[in-house]
Amino acid sequence: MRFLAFIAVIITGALLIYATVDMPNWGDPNSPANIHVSPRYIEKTIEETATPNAVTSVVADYRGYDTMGETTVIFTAGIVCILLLRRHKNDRQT
Amino acid sequence: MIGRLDNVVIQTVCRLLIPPIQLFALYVIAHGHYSPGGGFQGGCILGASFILMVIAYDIKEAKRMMSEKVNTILSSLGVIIYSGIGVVCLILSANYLDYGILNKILPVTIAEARALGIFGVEVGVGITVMAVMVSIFLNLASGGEHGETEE
Amino acid sequence: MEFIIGKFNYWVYIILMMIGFYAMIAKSNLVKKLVGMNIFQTAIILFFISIGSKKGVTIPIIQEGAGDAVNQAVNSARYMNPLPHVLMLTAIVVMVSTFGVALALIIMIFRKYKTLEEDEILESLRSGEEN
Amino acid sequence: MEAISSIKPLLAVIVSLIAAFLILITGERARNLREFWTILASVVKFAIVASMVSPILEGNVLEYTVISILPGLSLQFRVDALGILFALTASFLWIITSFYSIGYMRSLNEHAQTRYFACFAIALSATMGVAFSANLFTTFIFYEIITLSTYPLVAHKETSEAIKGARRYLAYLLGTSIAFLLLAIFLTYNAAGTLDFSNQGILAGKGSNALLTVIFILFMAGIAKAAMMPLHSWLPAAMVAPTPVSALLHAVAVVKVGVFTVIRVALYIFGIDLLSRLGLGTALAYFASFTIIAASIIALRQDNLKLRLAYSTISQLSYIILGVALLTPSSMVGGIIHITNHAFSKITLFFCAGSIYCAAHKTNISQLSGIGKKMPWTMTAFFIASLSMIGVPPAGGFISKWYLALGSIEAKEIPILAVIIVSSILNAAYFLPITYKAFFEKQDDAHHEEIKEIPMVAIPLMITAIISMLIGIYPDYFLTLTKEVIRLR
Amino acid sequence: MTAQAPILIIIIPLIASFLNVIIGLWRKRLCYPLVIITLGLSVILSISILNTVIIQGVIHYRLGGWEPPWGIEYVIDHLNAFILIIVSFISFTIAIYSKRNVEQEFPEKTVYFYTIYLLLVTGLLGITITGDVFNLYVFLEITSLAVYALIAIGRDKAPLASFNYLIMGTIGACFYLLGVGYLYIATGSLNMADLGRLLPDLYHSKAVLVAFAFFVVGVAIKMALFPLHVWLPDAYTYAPSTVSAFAASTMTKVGVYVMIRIMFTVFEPRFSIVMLPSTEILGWVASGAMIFGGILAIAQTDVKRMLSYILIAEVGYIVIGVSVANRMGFTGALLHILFDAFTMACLFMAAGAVMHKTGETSIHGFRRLHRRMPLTMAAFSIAALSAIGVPPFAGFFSKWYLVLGAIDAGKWIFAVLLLLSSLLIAIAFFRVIENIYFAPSDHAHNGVGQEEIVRDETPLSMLVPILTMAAGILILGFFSGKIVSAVIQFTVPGGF
Repeated sequence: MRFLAFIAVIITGALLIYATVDMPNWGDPNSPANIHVSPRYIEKTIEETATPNAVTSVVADYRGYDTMGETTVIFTAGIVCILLLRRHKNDRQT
Repeated sequence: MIGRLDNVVIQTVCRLLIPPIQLFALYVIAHGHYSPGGGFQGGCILGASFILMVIAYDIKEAKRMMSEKVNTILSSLGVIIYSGIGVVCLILSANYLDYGILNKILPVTIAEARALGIFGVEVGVGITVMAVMVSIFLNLASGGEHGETEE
Repeated sequence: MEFIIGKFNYWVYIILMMIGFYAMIAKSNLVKKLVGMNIFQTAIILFFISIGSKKGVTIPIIQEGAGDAVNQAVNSARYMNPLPHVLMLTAIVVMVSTFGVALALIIMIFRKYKTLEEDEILESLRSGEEN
Repeated sequence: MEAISSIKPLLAVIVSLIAAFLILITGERARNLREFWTILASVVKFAIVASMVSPILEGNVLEYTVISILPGLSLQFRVDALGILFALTASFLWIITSFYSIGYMRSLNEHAQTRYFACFAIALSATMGVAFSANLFTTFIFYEIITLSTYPLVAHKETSEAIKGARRYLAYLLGTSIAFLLLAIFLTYNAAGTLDFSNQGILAGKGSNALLTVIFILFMAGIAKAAMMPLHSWLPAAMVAPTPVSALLHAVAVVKVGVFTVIRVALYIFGIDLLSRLGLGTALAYFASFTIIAASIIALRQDNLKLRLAYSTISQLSYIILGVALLTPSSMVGGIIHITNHAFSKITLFFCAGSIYCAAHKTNISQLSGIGKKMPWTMTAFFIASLSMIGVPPAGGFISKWYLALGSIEAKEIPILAVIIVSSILNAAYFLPITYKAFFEKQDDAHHEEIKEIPMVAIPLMITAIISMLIGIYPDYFLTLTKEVIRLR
Repeated sequence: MTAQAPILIIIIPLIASFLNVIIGLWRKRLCYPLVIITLGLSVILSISILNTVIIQGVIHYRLGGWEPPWGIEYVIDHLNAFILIIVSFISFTIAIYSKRNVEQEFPEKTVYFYTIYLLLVTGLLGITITGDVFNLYVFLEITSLAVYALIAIGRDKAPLASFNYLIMGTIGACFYLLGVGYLYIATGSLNMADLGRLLPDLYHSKAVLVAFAFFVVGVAIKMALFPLHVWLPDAYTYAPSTVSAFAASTMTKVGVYVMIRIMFTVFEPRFSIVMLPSTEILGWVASGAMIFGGILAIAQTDVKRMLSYILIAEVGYIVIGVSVANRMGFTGALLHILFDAFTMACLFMAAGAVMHKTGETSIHGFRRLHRRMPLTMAAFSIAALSAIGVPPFAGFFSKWYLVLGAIDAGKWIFAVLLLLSSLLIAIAFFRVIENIYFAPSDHAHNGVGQEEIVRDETPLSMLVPILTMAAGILILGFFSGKIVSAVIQFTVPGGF
């Protein structure tokens, strides 16, 4: 088991290292991630949402639907904990 | 699990600390537009203040202030606020969560309407996060013992 | 050499992630598995955040014309990329929720078997089947 | 020959399905009503089938497409002479068998009769489906339905050996059909691009000889219902079923469906020319003749009456395959008409076995001494039927054997002729002693329990016996149908 | 109305689940009707969506009114609409079924159970409908959390099984997230269509390659593709009947859907098939799943466990259909998604009904049940025959397509393995069916013996869904031709 796990870890790590070859350096301002979609958020956030904090405007407006989903995740977690842990009189006696 | 520990120092310090913590939490939620912050962060801080109280006093105390039922209602209330705002946009014949349309019912420009929408959403998120944090903590800490058995 | 230095953020996250991954699948103590899970997810978050960074820029809170001169051109090169932060905000929340659920499960398991060592649990199960 | 579009084939299939449904909802509460459904369905079905004969005799075919399931592959019926011959036999015998099985089941007051009659009806409609199907796809669907619907009938007694028998039955039929037949169908579809039956065959020139040979072997292995050795042992195992089941299904419907499918594949998928070019016909013929002899020899050594009949069935089925495999006109006539002949005479024999079991609760031949005096009608019918089996004129079996012999001479396969003669002798060797025992041997054991024939059981078997004799005397009706099959080629 | 249908189908169950908690605190009895109404609505909506797609073609819905790739967008083509209908219909049927099961197994948790159930359905629908890779991740997590919980409230070993599932599932989700990250770092976009436009220039980048690998592995864990299936048997064996029925029939299918999306929408067939041997590998893995699942199914003594292994084999079938990468095979895969959803729902629901009545699901416990609950057992047998692939039941027709697909691709070995595993599954099922109908009863066997067994049929609220599924299996097969020509033929990716 442990050996298998070790093999799996090694393989995954090797894959990741292999992938880094083609990745932009750290903090490279011209990496595709930084030039394709995100500039619009920074440039338009004030005139479109009147919110200087780009993160907030993206979280709650541009990608607000994701945020609703994640709030739902939290809600789910809360309900799940109640569902799983709540004990009741009948099964306390058992 | 968490028994009652009668330590005057801790309790007094907490009494002093908790109000500013909660005030700060509200500030973080409200000021998310202009500074780092927002619903999650503020909600977490708010929840933390309650958790601090639970640690300082004990679970009975905490439940007097925030019962399980209230917790559950709050946690769903927050999400309902969020999705409700979206539904309002739907009713105003825009797409879901398209806050811009809110300027039909509010005397503001589209951009400001969006800002308001963001604020409302953040509040909803904050409520849910706070309530869920507390309820998860209470459930885990007490192994579900404290939950009042609903009829 | 530049290859090593220029991409050190990836090295860090890969190492962290491998540690967590190994703990997740190899450890027999359930809580250790969870700790591994946290390290694993944190590594991913680190990775995402490091994507968004640019050399010598500030956080994405626009200073130009807050309020008065709205339509003043904003130079996106001066600010960080907000999108990864947003994604990770979501991912962190998901992670916390998963962690809470996992802890709840662990409490259930502990109630049932009075232990959190996987092999001991399996042992008790086997003995349970025998009699 | 033109194709007339007609819904009759569909009706012929549907009617007994409806009957099965009605039987199920009627259930044990109103037994007479339930039996009435069976009778009604059988009569209606026979009427529908009979009404389709005349257009066929005029050289037409009836067609009906139910629903197109895959592009170029549809659930489709086409009624031609071969199909109508088979359908006519099966549906007529169903009427008689229904009366018989009502008498049988009630006299033994068997359990789960509702399930029994329902499954019976479903099996019959599936038989019609195979008889009328226009392509291999439809054939396969109904082929499997027969397997599934007869499985409960074989396991009917629910004793451990009944379950074992049913398990073997299912393993052979379902296993071979999924593993070999389905694969063969896929290969055919891949090679020919269609599965419709055509008089010239669809595989001619559609693949290398090796491939076609493989396909043919897969088909022959896949159609285990034809009970060719070595895939025959499900049939004796299925004899644990109640006698009417063995009579109609394992002497007529199921096994004949197997043979029928073999004929369809041989004549309408491969086609005579291809088979003779590949020399597969002759090979099949010799394979069949091996089965004929071997099965007869095994039959000699069986003491259980039904088992002996089962092995005789195995050998007689191979007559039909032999006749088709010789690929000469008269041999084919012999083979195809043997479907009818064997059906009538073999069902008579099984009826007799059942009647003996009902009246005297005897299953073994060694116990039958002197039973002829107590059950004269039954044993007379038995005698007539066995004459037809052996092929003594004027009984029906003579016709088919005559044509088979002619065919073997036409095909210049003298060994086959020898096989036919030898097997006839063997038939005599395992049938006549039974009659002799029944009539001319004194019953050794002293105690004489009261044995009397049950009319509800005895009358049907008289009818079938007489008919099997009549076919021999006036063979023209069936011969014309059979000749129709040949003429179309 | 129809213009907003894509979002309504998500938020109606979602908001209903929020309200459900509050209503539940007030009147517990109202939860069940609320769930039924909600899911009924989502069924209607999904049908109208499919209708719109068939008439007008692909639907684009911009959330928050932001145009992609900046905002999140819903893209609904024939494939989504097809899966949507399956998920919503199955969830609706099983919700009806759940009533008695919940009352029996955990009466005090009704409210929270239904809340989580609605969230689970929402998550699956959200996964199916979205056109944004990260949004898909969020809904994936909603689904996962919900199903962990629902499994954990099951029978004896359930919490442990659920925990293992949680560990495996988190690994899968994290791998998926990594894949998203690598695609983002390579292209800077998260929108599926946009990615589809940007990626072809980058197919030789190692990052994209690794991203693909992580996507496939992550999704394979989620859909329990052999050999990553280890979490499934325990989880589905000990879960409550309702949950195992729902999860078995829909979750694996949605997993397959995500894989198809990734392989043929985000990436092009050119990449997934030609440049990488991914389909080749998937094919072999899947055939391993078929054989392995069949063999282990024979080895089981508990029916629910046996069904879980058969489910693994069925996933193998679907993946084979995708992996042979031609029109026939793909059509077969989608047909099998539909038919297998029905079959698995019917089988697990019937097993749950037996659980409800007799309290156990061991094969021995099925003895002579055809007298006690004839209709349920008839449905079970029909579904079993369909799973084996015997005509005229639905499973036969999809397998027909699958085998033809394998043959068209020249993969004879796959065709043979398909038939072989059908035989294995047949053996597994007839062990049960024999027990149901012909097992010698314990007392003297004289035709009167079994009459003592009183008829004691499953309660109606459970029976109706089971029979609905069985009827679907009986009928749908004959209309597979129509289904293909109406919907499925448009889902086949270009280049096949």
